[in-house]
Amino acid sequence: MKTIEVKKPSGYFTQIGPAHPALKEPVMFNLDVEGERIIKADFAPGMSHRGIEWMGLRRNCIQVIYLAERICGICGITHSISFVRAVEQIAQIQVPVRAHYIRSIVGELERIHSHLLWAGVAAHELGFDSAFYLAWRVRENVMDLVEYLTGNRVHYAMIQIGGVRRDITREQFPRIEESMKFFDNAYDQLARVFLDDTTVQMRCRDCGVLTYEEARQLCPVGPTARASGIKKDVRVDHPYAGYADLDIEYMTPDRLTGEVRGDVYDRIVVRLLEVKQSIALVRQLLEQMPDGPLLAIPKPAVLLAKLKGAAGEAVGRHEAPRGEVMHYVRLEAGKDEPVSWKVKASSYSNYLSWIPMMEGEQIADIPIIAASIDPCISCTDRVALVQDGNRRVLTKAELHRLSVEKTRRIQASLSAR
Amino acid sequence: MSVNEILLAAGGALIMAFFSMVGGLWFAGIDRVLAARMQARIGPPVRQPFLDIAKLMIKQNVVPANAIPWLFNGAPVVALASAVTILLYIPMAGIPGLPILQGHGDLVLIMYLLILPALAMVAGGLAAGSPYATIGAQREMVTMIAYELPLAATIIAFAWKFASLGIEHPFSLATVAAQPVWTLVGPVGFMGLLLLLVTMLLVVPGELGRIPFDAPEAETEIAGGLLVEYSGRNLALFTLSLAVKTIVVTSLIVGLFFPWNLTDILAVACCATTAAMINLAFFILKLLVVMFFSVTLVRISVARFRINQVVDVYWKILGVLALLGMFLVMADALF
Amino acid sequence: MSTMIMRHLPALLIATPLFAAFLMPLVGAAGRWVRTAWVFLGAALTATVGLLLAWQVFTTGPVLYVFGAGDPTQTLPGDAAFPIRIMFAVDALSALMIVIASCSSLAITLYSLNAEARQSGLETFYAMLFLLVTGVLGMVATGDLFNFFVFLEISSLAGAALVAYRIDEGVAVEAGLKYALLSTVGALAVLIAIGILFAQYNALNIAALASRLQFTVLDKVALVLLVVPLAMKCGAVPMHFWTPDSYTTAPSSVTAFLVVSSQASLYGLFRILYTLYGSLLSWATFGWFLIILGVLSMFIGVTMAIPQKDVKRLMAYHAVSQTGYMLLGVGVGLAVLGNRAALEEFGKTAMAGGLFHIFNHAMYKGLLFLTAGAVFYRTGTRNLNKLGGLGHTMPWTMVFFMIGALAIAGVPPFNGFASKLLIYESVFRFSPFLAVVAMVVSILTLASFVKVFHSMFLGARRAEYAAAREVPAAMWVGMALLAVVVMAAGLVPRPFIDHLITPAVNALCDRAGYIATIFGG
Amino acid sequence: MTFPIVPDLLSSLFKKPNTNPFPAPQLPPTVTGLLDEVNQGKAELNPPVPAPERLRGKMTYNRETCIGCNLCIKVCPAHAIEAIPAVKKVRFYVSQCIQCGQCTEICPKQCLALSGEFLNASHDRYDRSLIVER
Amino acid sequence: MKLSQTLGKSLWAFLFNSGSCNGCEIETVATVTPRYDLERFGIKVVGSPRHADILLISGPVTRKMAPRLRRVYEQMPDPKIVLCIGACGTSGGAFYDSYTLVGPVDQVVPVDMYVPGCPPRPEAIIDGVVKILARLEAAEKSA
Amino acid sequence: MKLLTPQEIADTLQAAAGAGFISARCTEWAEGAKGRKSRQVWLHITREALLPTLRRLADIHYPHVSVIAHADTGAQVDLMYHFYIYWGIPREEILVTLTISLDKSDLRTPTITGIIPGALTSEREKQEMLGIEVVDIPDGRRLFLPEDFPEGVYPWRKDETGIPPDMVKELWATGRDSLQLDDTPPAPTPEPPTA
Ligand code: SF4
Ligand code: SF4
Ligand code: SF4
Ligand code: SF4
Ligand code: SF4
Ligand code: SF4
Ligand code: SF4
Ligand code: SF4
Repeated sequence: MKTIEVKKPSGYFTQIGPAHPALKEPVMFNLDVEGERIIKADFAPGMSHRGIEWMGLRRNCIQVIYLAERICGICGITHSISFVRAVEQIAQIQVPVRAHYIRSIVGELERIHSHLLWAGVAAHELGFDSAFYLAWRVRENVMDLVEYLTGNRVHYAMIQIGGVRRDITREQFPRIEESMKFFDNAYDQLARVFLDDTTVQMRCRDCGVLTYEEARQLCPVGPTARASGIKKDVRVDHPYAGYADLDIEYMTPDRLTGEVRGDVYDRIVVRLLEVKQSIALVRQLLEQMPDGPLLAIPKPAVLLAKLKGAAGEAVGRHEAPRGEVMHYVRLEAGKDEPVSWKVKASSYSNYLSWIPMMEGEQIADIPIIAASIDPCISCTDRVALVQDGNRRVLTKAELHRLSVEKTRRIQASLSAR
Repeated sequence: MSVNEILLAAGGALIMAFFSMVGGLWFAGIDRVLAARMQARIGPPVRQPFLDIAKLMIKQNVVPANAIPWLFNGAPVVALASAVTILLYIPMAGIPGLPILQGHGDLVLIMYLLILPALAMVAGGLAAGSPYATIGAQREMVTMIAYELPLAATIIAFAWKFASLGIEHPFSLATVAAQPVWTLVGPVGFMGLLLLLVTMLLVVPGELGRIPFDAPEAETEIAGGLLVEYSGRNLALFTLSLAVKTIVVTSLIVGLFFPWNLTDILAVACCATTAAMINLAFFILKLLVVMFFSVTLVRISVARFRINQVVDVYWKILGVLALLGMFLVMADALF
Repeated sequence: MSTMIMRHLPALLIATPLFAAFLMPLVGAAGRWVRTAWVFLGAALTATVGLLLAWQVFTTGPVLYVFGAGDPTQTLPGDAAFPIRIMFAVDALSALMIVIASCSSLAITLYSLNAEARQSGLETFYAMLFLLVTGVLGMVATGDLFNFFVFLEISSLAGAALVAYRIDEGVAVEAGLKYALLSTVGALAVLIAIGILFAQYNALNIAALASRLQFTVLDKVALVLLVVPLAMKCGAVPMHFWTPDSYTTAPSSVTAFLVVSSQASLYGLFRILYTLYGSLLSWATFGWFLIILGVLSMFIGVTMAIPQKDVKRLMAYHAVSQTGYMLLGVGVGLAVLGNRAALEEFGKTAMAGGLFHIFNHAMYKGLLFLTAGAVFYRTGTRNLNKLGGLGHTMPWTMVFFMIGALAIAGVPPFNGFASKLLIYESVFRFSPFLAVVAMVVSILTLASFVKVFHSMFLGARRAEYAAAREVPAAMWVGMALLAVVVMAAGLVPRPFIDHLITPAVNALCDRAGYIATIFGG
Repeated sequence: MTFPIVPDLLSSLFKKPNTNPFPAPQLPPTVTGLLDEVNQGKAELNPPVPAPERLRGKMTYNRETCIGCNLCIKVCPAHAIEAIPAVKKVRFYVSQCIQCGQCTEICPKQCLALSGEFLNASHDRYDRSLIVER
Repeated sequence: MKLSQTLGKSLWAFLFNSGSCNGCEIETVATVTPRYDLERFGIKVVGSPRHADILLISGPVTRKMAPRLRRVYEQMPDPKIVLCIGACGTSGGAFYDSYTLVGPVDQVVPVDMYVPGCPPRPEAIIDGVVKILARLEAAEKSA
Repeated sequence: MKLLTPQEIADTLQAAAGAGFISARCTEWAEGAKGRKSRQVWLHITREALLPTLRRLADIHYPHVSVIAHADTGAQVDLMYHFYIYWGIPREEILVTLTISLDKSDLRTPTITGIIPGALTSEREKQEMLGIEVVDIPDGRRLFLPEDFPEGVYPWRKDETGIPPDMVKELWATGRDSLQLDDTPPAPTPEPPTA
């Protein structure tokens, strides 16, 4: 059928910043396409570069927690856990075990909500809105639970250096168990809708493949890596928080399908399996949670004083829904604010995998492939075929010049306002 | 045609245009409400499409700099006008005087007229000069090619059946209405017709650019595709033309496959006006049922196809099904 | 006077363009305006004569004309010795072809007045163009096989010269040579066939031959030698390979007329199958032969066309594809020629569709080539990848192109739809699958032209074509003329079918009638 | 070919929708008219999804007990608190507050709390209702 | 022109993320899902600014996104409405000072309604929309 | 595969770094009730020793590169290359950090993408954010910063090439200065309820 498609002359240059009514961090794709096929893919992130690390060097450690939380609104707890773990190691603060468990519980609830959110977005990218609505309808349950436990649906503000700020009390357990029951059922339904549907399979099987070898070299993390058969999961590899006491398994697609293909479908499989895994983990954590205090240093003012005296460097990590997040922190004595703070978000590690995934696929696959690593893209720049009529391939230098000019022009007009 | 006839036809066409737009929007509203309900939502009020059109009419009508204005603005008008025109050829519920252009066109003409609204959208999309719209227009063209095969096979199969029985005007819808095709075939032909029915039900979403065949408009891929640059009145006209087209294709299916009238089935005897009213109501009900199964239910229960999959589905699956159906209808004569 | 003219119309039909051609070098020396006036006059007169003759045929029946006889309408003396005189036998089919050639030649000549004005050597150009017209008119008007060969040669040589006319382009010369070579080889085959027939039956007159033919082995050889070159000349797959080259390199006005000349070959093909061999043939076999040629041409033509980057090359492949429709329609007619019921029920409709398509194709394809020429005239390129945004500056050309494109794609209410409708609605009775193929090819054609339309006319204005303007008046008129015919034949096809096509169909079926006309029976 | 969502869709047709009809199931003929009626007690709005006890909404501030120690300002990650040195009090900008609640924890006098009020939209981000001073 | 009569009953929304943390973006998307279902008010999320009546902006407007935000706003046909969702778009929120932010949103495009919160609950966003409708009606009455 | 202890790894890498070795330390950190420990190896080496050491590390187990962290220490910029080895073996993963210090007069470092292609993102970021030249980097374009971001300004540097104060926009201040607030304003008018 290829021959009678109405083809565009080959080699025209397209920029896609998917204008999604759906989510996430703006990213722009630069593509060479022939007809509907992608010859070469490149991307330009940084649309939402807010200079968070730089801001962090101007705030004290407690303020940085909330800044870290707002690196990403999907995992409201990931970055704060990572950051405080680094600080705790530097200041040698021993966190109460109960606090570790609470951190892990919230972390797993977050994984459930994030994976459901992702499933919905992926379905929406496929034009499968009923599945999107279904996933998000189910997700509201965990959102309610999280709000009930933390007081906010997104940025939980649960984490404090040296522990957690709010308890999960015995009275709250039944409500949690009720949700877990709900998700047991919901999982079956979601798995059927997402894994058995013919059209989903048509769109996702063997689309956007990342092989094991590519994955090893490009170092993606989380479900993106695991769907390609890379067994990597901070919760398993690296004993921390409540997870240190559990025996957790790597979730790879072969557990369900018996094979690893590394395609979009496998990424769906991995995430669904992880939802199920998270339900079990929450139950285990609740069961094993010891009593005890919540904070090593209950008074924030005292904590600030102690941190002022701490010095050294450390790395804090957490397995976010999208994979490993890691914060490198360096403190110096006598300073309220960190002297160095490097954030590595999960998508940061996963971006590069887009290139092998996209090349050779079709324009129509861009949204689902882009979404399959669960980045945070939401692009509002619309496809702009570059310049007069779409047939010129611009060189990189030209493109750069053009964009500089354009940005300047617009900014001039902005400042003139 | 005499002058009188022409005037009558013109008046009839205007009335038809009005009712088809109102009906089309009402259908669109029902479609949205049903879809919402199935997705466990309350959904908009049924009159929402009317409100949308009213809103679009007061909005600014932007013509992009790269567009060729008369083509860009003309395309929506052509789309709507041609969609309405098709209706003038389709008989409805055996109501006397309908279709207005009875005897002037037949199935093949309708099939080709069906191209026009889509073609107007393609022209408008291309005229917009925007890359998304261009991709969308190309995809629309490919989709049109794709569903043409099953559509053509179905129509030819019908005509063949009638012609082989020596019935005059095998391509006329009036012929089908007079003799429901199901009554003319044996079991083998019946199977064939079932296949053709399934095919046609799935040609509908393609004709209307609905999921899973909405690659030309795919919102998450190309942000509305064809229509990306349209706004205001032009967008309203395109929306209307799609609404009218919904009536057109569902009427076509009803006309081909379910031409029975309620009065005939129940053999009620009543005055002509009452009969017409009853039949019209029944006809609308049939349209709604067809729309529910071929548009609403389909569009919310599957994922969108890639454009090459659209072609594969229409040619390799539905095309083969339709040809098989045609073959069975032909083979039926041997038994 | 007027009766005099009416009596000698067939002679004038050839004489007018021939005269215009021969005096061209002389007139050309008299300056540009005189030359232009002469060309215009020649074209207008030729067209008038052609249309008058056709009118005469349609109103009063076939016209027979014998050059050199005391009474030019006198028929052959009984079964006298072989006729040496040139004899024209213009029946309704020929008349249809004459109408086509007249209309196109007028529009095209008008168009070329502006389009070619910038070239040198115009005298030769116009002389050749008139010769081409002469050849084509002769081919369709003659009732004599040898004359047919002669006119075929005339049109071929003039055609070759015109293809190679832009000598500055190396490819043009090559294409011209190719065209000449193929035509010559083809013509040679025709000549041999004629020789074979003459040797056996001592006759060259089609009617005479038809009445005497025994269908010996040699006759069969002759049949092949006639059919193959003519199929090639009309551009049917698998002998279509020459079309893209010649159609592309020739100046657009010439290309538009080459289409007509190809159709004259098609006419020859039909004449030979229906009239010359007629009842001797196994109709089903030859019908299927035409049908298969047709379906192949349709499908292969369109699939080859879609990826083309050169507008005219693309259009050339579409010409191949459209020829397929004509072959299909007429082929179905031929296949059921022996079955009177089927013939009446759908065979004649199919033939009408095929013949009507010949007419329509000449009009819209001519129009399309002219618009391509107009674009080339203003931009200097035919490359679709380089063109764009011309809709802003050449709106009329764009409209004409749209009309042509919608017509070739068979979109109602343009003329392509009218003839295709006849084909669809009859062919399906013969074999439903053929109708489905025909419909699908039609939509593919549409897709291809939408793409071309977009590439040439839409999109942002381009800096390199900022100077492009609408075409000059004569070109405009030439295109408008064809566009009007295209619209008219689409909006009200009935009169065209009733008065032009149906008589032609009847003439084609009525072999005995043709023979009788000539023998005055 | 399987379409596992279809049974769910069809059965939903006969179930109550999942939607919480806040503030009204669909748009009233006029919004202002409805609000007027609500004010006059003639109509009622549907409530939002019940907010949990811990919900962190709009700031409340007890100006009387505040001692102006400015500790809240030191930890506020959003620059939402402004000192009023003249009276040794503070002022909160609700449109800037990110509801982290850190200030309420550090405040030595417990004069701060986050209420459950969260419907704070306004056309002016410095609307008086969005500046908490007492 | 009966603005609110027609405009307010069929607001088509375009979502724009100007560099938010996604929190607000997600809560905005949540408003179209079954629990909240904005479509019952005739609000539909569209993929092209040309079709949009209301722009839902989240994020503090990064340097890279500012020109794009401006362009999207300009592409929207009149009349148009802007809703700014979340603390960081309203006033910077947690990102109150930076070298790469040019916000808040009202420094780039005019804003008609702010929804504070980090992020606001979906109902708070609905509340913002309803308040806009009320204002539209009020404006129409006074006109 | 025989798993090396952190100390053995440190020793092996020290040998690989040879003269480029500066210092090494191994740390542990336990969380949870069972006191299971996570382990880290920190190695300070010179720039020249980076590639040989990394190659040796890759021989032990193909490392997953996490990120290249940084710190501006005044006269120097420290780069911390964070790698994990023994990933995929429950609880055995070890974080290996190779620190190099670059003088501000000579901010150059070799690319490690030849060994681990996945480090590209981080290296591009170091170029634009710190003004470090990554020698032989396969793709040296900017990543996060806008195209029109001024040349020679590096956000993560704390010296004169860092962000100049006039580039910093105080978003919170927008419009606040124009507020007419006296210090004891009247009680806020209650918002008419919409809901
Ligand atoms: S994490 Fe990176 S991209 Fe995000 S704000 Fe910080 S420097 Fe920018
Ligand atoms: S990037 Fe990852 S860790 Fe950060 S917020 Fe998003 S999902 Fe969470
Ligand atoms: S990649 Fe992660 S941290 Fe970065 S913007 Fe996306 S969600 Fe936020
Ligand atoms: S709640 Fe947080 S953001 Fe709000 S004022 Fe208090 S410290 Fe600041
Ligand atoms: S911390 Fe409490 S007492 Fe101190 S200034 Fe803030 S509100 Fe007042
Ligand atoms: S004792 Fe507490 S309230 Fe008093 S000044 Fe110190 S920190 Fe502030
Ligand atoms: S203003 Fe708030 S909701 Fe809107 S984008 Fe910014 S942070 Fe997100
Ligand atoms: S207001 Fe808060 S939740 Fe919303 S985008 Fe900004 S930081 Fe994220």
